[in-house]
Amino acid sequence: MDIKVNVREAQGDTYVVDLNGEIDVYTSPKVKDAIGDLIDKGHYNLVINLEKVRYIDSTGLGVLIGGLKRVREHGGTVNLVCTNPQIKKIFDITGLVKIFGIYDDEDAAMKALV
Amino acid sequence: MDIKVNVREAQGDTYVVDLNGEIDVYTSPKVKDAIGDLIDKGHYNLVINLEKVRYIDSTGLGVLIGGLKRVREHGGTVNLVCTNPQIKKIFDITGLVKIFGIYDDEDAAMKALV
Amino acid sequence: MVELRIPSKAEWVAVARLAVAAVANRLNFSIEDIEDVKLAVAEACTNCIQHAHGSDQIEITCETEPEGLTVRVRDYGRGTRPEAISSRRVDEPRVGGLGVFLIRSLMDSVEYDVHPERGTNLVMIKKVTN
Amino acid sequence: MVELRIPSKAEWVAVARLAVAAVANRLNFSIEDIEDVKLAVAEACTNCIQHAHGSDQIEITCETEPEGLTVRVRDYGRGTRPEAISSRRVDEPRVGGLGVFLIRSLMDSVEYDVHPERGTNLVMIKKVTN
Ligand SMILES: Nc1ncnc2c1ncn2[C@@H]1O[C@H](COP(=O)(O)OP(=O)(O)O)[C@@H](O)[C@H]1O
Ligand SMILES: Nc1ncnc2c1ncn2[C@@H]1O[C@H](COP(=O)(O)OP(=O)(O)O)[C@@H](O)[C@H]1O
Repeated sequence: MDIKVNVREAQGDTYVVDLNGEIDVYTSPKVKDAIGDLIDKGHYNLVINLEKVRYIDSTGLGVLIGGLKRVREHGGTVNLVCTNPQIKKIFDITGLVKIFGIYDDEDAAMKALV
Repeated sequence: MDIKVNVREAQGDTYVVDLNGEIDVYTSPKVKDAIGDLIDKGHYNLVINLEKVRYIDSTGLGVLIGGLKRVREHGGTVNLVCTNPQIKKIFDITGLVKIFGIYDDEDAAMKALV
Repeated sequence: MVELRIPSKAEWVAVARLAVAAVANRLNFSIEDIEDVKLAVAEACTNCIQHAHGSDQIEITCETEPEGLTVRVRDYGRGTRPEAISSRRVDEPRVGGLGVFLIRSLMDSVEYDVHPERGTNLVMIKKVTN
Repeated sequence: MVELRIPSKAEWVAVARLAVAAVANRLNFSIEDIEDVKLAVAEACTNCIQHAHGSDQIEITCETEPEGLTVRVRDYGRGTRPEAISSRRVDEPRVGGLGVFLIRSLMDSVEYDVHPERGTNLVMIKKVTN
């Protein structure tokens, strides 16, 4: 019912946001703040790792889309790591697969950034 | 919210009942039937393995006590395998630790039977 | 029938979706179906919180039958125009507007009864497939 | 306040205990405390089902405050004599009679309002310790 957010620097000027838990209308502001902070500090190439996310709703998707919009304005991008079939299905249904790069592991998401 | 019950023969004339899930007012009849069947068939030395039980309420405890009463009438006994701290606490609070042999693994519960 | 009433606040949506998932668990649904129901209920509650101004509670009722689960989500806030309850897929990154779309995609039957003063009453059905 | 109404049937007790656990999760409880609340609610509902004859529903309400959670469980069935709501430890293997004892052991405050015709109203409180 809660979300844990962990931000870490990776190679190059990329940052990884690890999310663990459930992203819904109650927890998504925390995710939004973490991503917003990174962008405010000038980091526009992000990997958001959803491997440990068990649940995401439209407010969570909205936060991801909002982040992508902002980094794109600076020529950056957001790649996602996602393996949970139910969450993959949600990206599929909503057509967000066409907008996000979605990868099975962090390495692949990272390589696709640079 | 459900319970899986598996009965298997072990060494000697002992039987092991593996329980997996939650034992409450809805699921305990299934457990009661499995134990009752064994006793009806003349098996009075039982190990009930609660390692994979995440939850038990007083109806579940009642089924275990009922089984113990019945096998004792035939000189048998019921030993429990239990590692979950919350469930151990329930046996503690209710004083059932004094009535059941409660063991950390199946081997110990088995050895204590014979 | 199982009835649940929660305050119209973000922190209680998880209670609604977990309770409805527990109800759904008593039917012959797959895990995927239960996840669908959970998300649809959460989207409906989120909309009550974000759009139904003046309503301080959300009512969720579940009716179970062997063939499926009917979930009703209603608020007593200011409702919207029926046209607003449309749904869209995402072709460009735009924030918002996915909730009703997801509800319609995940449930087998979705009926909105939208009223400007009496609030919004959503009835949705998930059928047991196997 | 979160309110839940379930049919007075064994299959719905799990919905009540999961919903109340989800409510408790919003307070600063330990996992052990949440398990205590879950079991107490389940025992209360089980007693409504097994003893409150003539009641077809159970009402569960949760009130949260930073200091703790108040859960009320009530039925509208035939109640019992107050003396029946006693509690005992087990010294010999006897089936039954553990429910009320567990409720009293696991919760910080337990009040039964027992009425032969109007049914039983149980108010119990779990305090946040840390
Ligand atoms: N319970 C409700 N009360 C009032 N308006 C609602 C309700 N549910 C949905 N709506 C309307 O439907 C629109 C579409 O909702 P949705 O698809 O979830 O996207 P979003 O919430 O991001 O706008 C909302 O903007 C709102 O106008
Ligand atoms: N909701 C209720 N309605 C009527 N009687 C009740 C209710 N709750 C408890 N009781 C009474 O309290 C007694 C003790 O309950 P409990 O400790 O759970 O043991 P058991 O249910 O095994 O008898 C019951 O036998 C019953 O007489």
